[in-house]
Amino acid sequence: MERTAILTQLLEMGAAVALAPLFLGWVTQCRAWLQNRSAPPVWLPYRAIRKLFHKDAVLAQDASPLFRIAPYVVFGTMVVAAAIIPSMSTLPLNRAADAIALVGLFATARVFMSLAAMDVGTAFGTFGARREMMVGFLAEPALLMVIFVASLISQSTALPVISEALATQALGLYPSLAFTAVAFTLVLLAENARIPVDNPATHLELTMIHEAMLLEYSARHLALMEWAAALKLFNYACIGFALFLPWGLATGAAGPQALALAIPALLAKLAVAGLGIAVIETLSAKLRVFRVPEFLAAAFLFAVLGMLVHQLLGA
Amino acid sequence: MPVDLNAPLPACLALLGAWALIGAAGLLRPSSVRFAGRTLFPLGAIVGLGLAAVAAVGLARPAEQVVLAIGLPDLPFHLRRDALASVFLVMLGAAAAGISLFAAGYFRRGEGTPPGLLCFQYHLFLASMGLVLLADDAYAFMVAWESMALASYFLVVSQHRIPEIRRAGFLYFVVAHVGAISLLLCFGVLQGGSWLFTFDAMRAASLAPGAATLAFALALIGFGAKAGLVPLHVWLPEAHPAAPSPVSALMSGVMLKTAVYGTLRVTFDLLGEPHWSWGLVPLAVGLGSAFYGVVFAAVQTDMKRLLAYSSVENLGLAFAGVGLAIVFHGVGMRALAVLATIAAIYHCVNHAFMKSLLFLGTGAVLHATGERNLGRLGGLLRRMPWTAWIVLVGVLAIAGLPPLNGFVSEWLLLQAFLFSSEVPVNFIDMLLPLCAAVVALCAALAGYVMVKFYGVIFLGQPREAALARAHDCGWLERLGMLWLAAGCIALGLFPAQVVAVLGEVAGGLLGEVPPRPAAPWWLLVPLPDREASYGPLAFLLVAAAVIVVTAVVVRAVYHQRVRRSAAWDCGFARLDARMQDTAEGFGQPIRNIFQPFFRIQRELPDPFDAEPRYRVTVGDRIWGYAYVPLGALVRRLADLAAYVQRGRIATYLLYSFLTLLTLLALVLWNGPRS
Amino acid sequence: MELALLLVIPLAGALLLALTGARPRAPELNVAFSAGALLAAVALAVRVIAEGELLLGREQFFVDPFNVFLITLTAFVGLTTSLFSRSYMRVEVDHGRIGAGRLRLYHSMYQLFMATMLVALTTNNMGLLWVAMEAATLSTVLLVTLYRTPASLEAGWKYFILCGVGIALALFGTILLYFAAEKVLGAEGVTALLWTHLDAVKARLEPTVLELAFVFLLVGYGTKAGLVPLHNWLPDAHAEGPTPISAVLSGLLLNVAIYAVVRCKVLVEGSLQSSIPSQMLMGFGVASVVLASFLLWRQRDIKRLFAYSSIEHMGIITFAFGMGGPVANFAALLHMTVHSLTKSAIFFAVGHAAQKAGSQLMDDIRGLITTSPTIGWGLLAGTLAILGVPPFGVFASEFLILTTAMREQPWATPILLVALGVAFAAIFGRVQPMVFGETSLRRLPHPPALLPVFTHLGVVLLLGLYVPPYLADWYRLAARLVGGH
Amino acid sequence: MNTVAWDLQLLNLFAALLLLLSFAMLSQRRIVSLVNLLALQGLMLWAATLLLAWRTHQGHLYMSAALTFGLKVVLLPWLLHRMIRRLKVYWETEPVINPAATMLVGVLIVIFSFGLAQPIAELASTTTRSALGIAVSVILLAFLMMITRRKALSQVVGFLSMENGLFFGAMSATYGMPMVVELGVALDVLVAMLVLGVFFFQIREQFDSLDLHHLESLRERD
Repeated sequence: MERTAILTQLLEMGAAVALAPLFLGWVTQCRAWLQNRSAPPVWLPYRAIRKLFHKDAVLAQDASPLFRIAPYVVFGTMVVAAAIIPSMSTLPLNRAADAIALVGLFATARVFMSLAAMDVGTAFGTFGARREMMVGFLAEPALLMVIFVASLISQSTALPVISEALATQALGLYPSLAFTAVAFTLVLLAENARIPVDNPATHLELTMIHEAMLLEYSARHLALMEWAAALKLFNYACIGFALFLPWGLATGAAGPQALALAIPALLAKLAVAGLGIAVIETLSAKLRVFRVPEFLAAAFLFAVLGMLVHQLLGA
Repeated sequence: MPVDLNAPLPACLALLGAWALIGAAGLLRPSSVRFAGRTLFPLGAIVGLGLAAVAAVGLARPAEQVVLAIGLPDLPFHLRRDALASVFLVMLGAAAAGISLFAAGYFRRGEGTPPGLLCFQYHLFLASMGLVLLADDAYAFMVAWESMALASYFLVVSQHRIPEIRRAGFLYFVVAHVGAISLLLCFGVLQGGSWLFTFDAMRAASLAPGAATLAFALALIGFGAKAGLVPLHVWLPEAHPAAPSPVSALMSGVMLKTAVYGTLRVTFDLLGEPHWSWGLVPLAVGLGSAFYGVVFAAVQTDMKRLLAYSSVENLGLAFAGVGLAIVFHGVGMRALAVLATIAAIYHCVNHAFMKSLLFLGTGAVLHATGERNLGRLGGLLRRMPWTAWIVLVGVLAIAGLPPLNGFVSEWLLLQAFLFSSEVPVNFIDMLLPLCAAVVALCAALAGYVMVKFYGVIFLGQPREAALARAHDCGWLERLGMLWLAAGCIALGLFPAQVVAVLGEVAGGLLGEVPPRPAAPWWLLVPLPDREASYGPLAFLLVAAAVIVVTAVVVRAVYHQRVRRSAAWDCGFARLDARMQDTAEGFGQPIRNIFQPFFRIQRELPDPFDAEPRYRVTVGDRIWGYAYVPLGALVRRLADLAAYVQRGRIATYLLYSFLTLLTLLALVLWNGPRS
Repeated sequence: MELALLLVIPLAGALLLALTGARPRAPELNVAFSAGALLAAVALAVRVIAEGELLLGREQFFVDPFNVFLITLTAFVGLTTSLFSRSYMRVEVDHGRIGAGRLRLYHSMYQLFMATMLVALTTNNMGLLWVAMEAATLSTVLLVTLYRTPASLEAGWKYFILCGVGIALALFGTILLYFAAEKVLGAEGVTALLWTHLDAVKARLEPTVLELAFVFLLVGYGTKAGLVPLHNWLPDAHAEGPTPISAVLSGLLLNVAIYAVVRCKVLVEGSLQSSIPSQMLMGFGVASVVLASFLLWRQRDIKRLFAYSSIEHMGIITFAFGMGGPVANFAALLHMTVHSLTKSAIFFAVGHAAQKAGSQLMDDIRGLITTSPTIGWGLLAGTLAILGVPPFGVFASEFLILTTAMREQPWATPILLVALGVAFAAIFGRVQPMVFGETSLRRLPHPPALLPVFTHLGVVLLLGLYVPPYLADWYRLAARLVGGH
Repeated sequence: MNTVAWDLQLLNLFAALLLLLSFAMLSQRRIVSLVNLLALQGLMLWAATLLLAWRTHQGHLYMSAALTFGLKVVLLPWLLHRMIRRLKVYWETEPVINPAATMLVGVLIVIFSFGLAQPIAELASTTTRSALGIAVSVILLAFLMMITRRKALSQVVGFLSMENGLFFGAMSATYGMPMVVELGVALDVLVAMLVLGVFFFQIREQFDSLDLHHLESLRERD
């Protein structure tokens, strides 16, 4: 493993960790503009995390060690996910884990978060855990079908290979990819607790899913959890770029100048994606919890349509 | 007795004999817990380890046969150890070692059958399972197969005072017997006119396509009944919870896998060239069982029934793998067939370790609290730390989370499904990728079930006051569980080596040994010409590194002040344990989403009820559609047959009179025979 | 000489016990006579193995490998049953259900019954075979009605009338046989009914007469063997008498009836080339298995349940003999042995269990294992053996029969397997709650006789795993004698 | 030459009378006269055997005739009459199917028996081979009588009439059975009668009537 590969790996992980809260702030800012509210500063998430790091940690009486370990595990898994997803260039760690391992990684994070939520034994924790797991097990097949369609085209489930294959394909309208992109967007919204499935800003007991699990956390643990959530959104966005906007990725062989070109490409893509998410969120209202299965069934249907179209039309 | 390493079969037989001897020794002092518990079961564990070691050595050795003196005069017992049998023997030995170790500490007071007798039945069960894997002719296989069912029946009804346990035992033994009958028919068809019932004769016999299909169908019914595939699964959620925990661990972990072994043996070894269309049936039934099992597991309120349904799911996935292998083999894609078979066998081995660990966990909980109903558990992490943390490894493994072994076999299965779109049969190449979605759904649901299982039992507040007195299990039990957890972790972190070994086994079975991929030792590349790869060790190291770095950085930046206070109760003063989510509650989304699958009986009080009772029971539709009508039909036929015995002597005389006349008429009508 | 001893000992026993049957030492005497008979039988068997077929008593008695193993089996089960009846009768006398007079009748009739069976097995003269079968019926009728209850009277009456009519038809069959034989063997009358002579000339016997004779003989002895359309008396007779008698009836008398049918089949099959006799036997066999299996579902009395199970197993044996051929005959002989051993062992256990519960209804017998583990395990092991669960010998013979059936009569295999499955569910469903669960039984002062139960099951287990070579050759020899295509 | 020897004519007469008696027993309602008809049947059998013994000069036939006379004409009817007096059962109740139908079935059975016996009779070398058909029909008629009777005693009379038919069959087909078998059969019949006597008293004691509908409790389905 040459030094440059390790360097790019560390750079990419660092960039992901750093850019994630910025991306979250950017999305909240776009949402505020679209809902013509005065927007909070873009770096608000950084400040919130720094503030939380300086508060006293308050733990429930009978919180077990699992409760205290969970934030580190969740944050760690999200950073590893960032290390796997080729946001700027193909990475040495890609060979160790492909897209299915990535889905598994997200599942690990979700399981640990749910277990931690159930640990304290309050009504909201278990309530949130149950719903998070429900959204999880409905979204996973759809996400897997999305990856399958992409891997059908590129004959492999390793992300760099997929993005390279898609990048080098002749430019043209690929209906299968279009359907899959829609499916992926729906899954992204569901997994990251965005509006149609769950409102990230609310603490309303009946509707919150993701927030319910973090209810008992405070100070540094809450900071880590918030940071992990931002990182998760960033990772999902990068997966979306890898699958559907693969241009501008520096392939492994290219030197530092390709890397230099890749950073602005990533920032541009992030900006566009952030705006996209904000537009979707302002246009749609929150679904009842038991309408979420239909929402995710629609996502699954789009992915299957993408796969069928690819098989039948070969496009 | 010098163990001849390049001919391990006699050694395997000796070890199986040792198990039987240990069992017999248990009979000497049936009522003493110390003798059976402290000496015999650990001895059994050591023999298990020995068997695993010898079989592991045998993996690389060529197949060998031996003919025993016992058996029918002209069909003595033929035994054969080949690579496939060795893999399952390794699994049997390793799992039995852990479970026996746990059982040594588990059996205490004399509830149900005396410990000595239980030790006898337990070790006879192990020995007969070993014999099933080694049998090489129809008679030996049938004797071993039903002895396995008989021994496990006695173990299931060890606490025979409880009517439900007796009913479960009866149902289990009847379904096992029906399965055995269809296997007998299958062997009858398999011998294909040579009328020799040794497996070699069956391998040599070339069957007409129709007969081969019939043989495969009968084998699938027979082995499906033992594996608990959907229409024949009703006994599994009844029998496994009824048995003592080490026994249900053994049944779920190892006995169900003999069905997968049997299917592989009959399909690829005895039938030779299976037609690709055969594969669709185990694939469809497997996926159906997987989905059905996990959906039902999510709504259970008894922890052992939950694990039993989860076994139905995992066996469904294994049979789906076997079905996929048959489809690939049929259309000639040998490399992918080998991959699918590896996935199926790997999943069996994984499940043996994971499910045994979980059942042993429930055993420890049961002994500590005396409770099986999830509604009366909770918060045991603080009182039973050892059990909780070890079971957490099992829970994460069976939920299919990356660094551990559950994920590896699912990953292999999904890879196999991914390339199923290249099957040259139209329609099928589109349907198979959809099956991948079902596999993913089942894996995700398994995560859901396991979060419910672990969360409701170990986390949160204790739902009953009595749980405060719960104590952790003894050191023997911890050792047994640790061995299984270590197995899960090892199988998860070193998949490349395991897949290499399984590659040879599957290759030997399917007739094409896969080339060794040129990848570093820590990376698993199943198909050399494809790009997919998975390196759990590197993956784990990076994750661990990141977590440690984060922890150190946070520790350095952050002052250490931590304050403990009551959990947030949003203004409601008394936050008690009943306000936690119950097992039914956790299953409610599943009940809501997959409503047509269940037979839900609700018992809701009317408004004027003095003490209202809310009761929702979730039943199994298949029981009402298939088994109840069958029982009614037999009873109706019995009532019909009873007309013959009406009690009047005149009618009896009339029967014999008419029989005489009809026979005479028959003889006369046939005319004089010159 | 051994044959004379074999027949005289039981007869002498019958006479002696008629006088001293009620004395305290009478059961031991009964056991002694049975033991004597067994010794004679073993000596006879050794001699037959050494010298082959034996023709004794001016050709009136004939012993060949086919019936010598049945004789040894009969004598052995007779001994074990007498051991069991010793402890069984002691309890019955304590409970006052049997008086002194009836005890004398019981012991003497028991020995007389053994004598008639041994005569039936050893005789060469078909007429004498008929007389022995009739005498066996007469002796058992009195035993069935030993308790003088209305039910036992009814059972005895039906048993007597149905078997009497059946045996009368068999007599007419013997007459026709004698008629056909006389045309070939000349009219000096003495040798015309001897089986050895008939066997020698069977090819030249008149086919039509023999076919009719076979019909009468089959219906006659078939009634005694309890084949389905003629089985109605069997459940009542086997359930109402004292349990040792049920054990001996189910275990031995049915075998003797089947033996008689097979002797006739050998003659008839030799003379006519058609396979009508085999088809008839197979038809009776399958009908018996199917109907008995479904009748098992309605039973509430434990001994009636196992009586129907006897009908089912007789059906299997008849079907096997009907198929003919060395493997099927071998399996049928093996099945006869293991069935009589297992069924008598079951009746021993059932006897003790019924005495503990004071009733034969299965609902009153609960939780045997808790009060008397040995009887509980004995009954459970016996039930599993009779249901054909592998380690036991019944599975070995059923395996052979079913696999041969798959080759020669594929139509019959699914029917048989379904019936066996239904029977399995029925019997096991009833015996399981009896053996396991909460107990309602009281302990009896006298210890149960466990030796017979576990010796029988031990032998059956042995036969299941390892058939000793000399026994295997013995069966093969007998199977070839029985012949068939 | 149609003038068959006079003794054969007499033999055919006895056979015909035997058949007639069977029909008479089929329709008889009084048990006492039923037993008398049985004795008459024994007499006919004895006469036929005596005639045949005289004609074929076979020693053992004389013995068998004497045995038949002693047993079937004297001893058994006497025993039966004694039982009737002791048990005071004189009248047979309404038979199962009405007499006219029984007669019709009886005729059909006789036709069937002759059809059955015809191939055997051809092969028989004995002079009385034509009587074989009659013997078979007597057996089957006795069987039918047992089926239609309601009283235990009349069922036993049917059983004994069947024995007579068997003996007549043996006599007409093969001039009787070997002596040892004849003795055995006779002994069995005698012991059977003693056992039946014991039965009658026990049934009478339990059910204080010999009607068979008391003996219907052991059944699977009512």
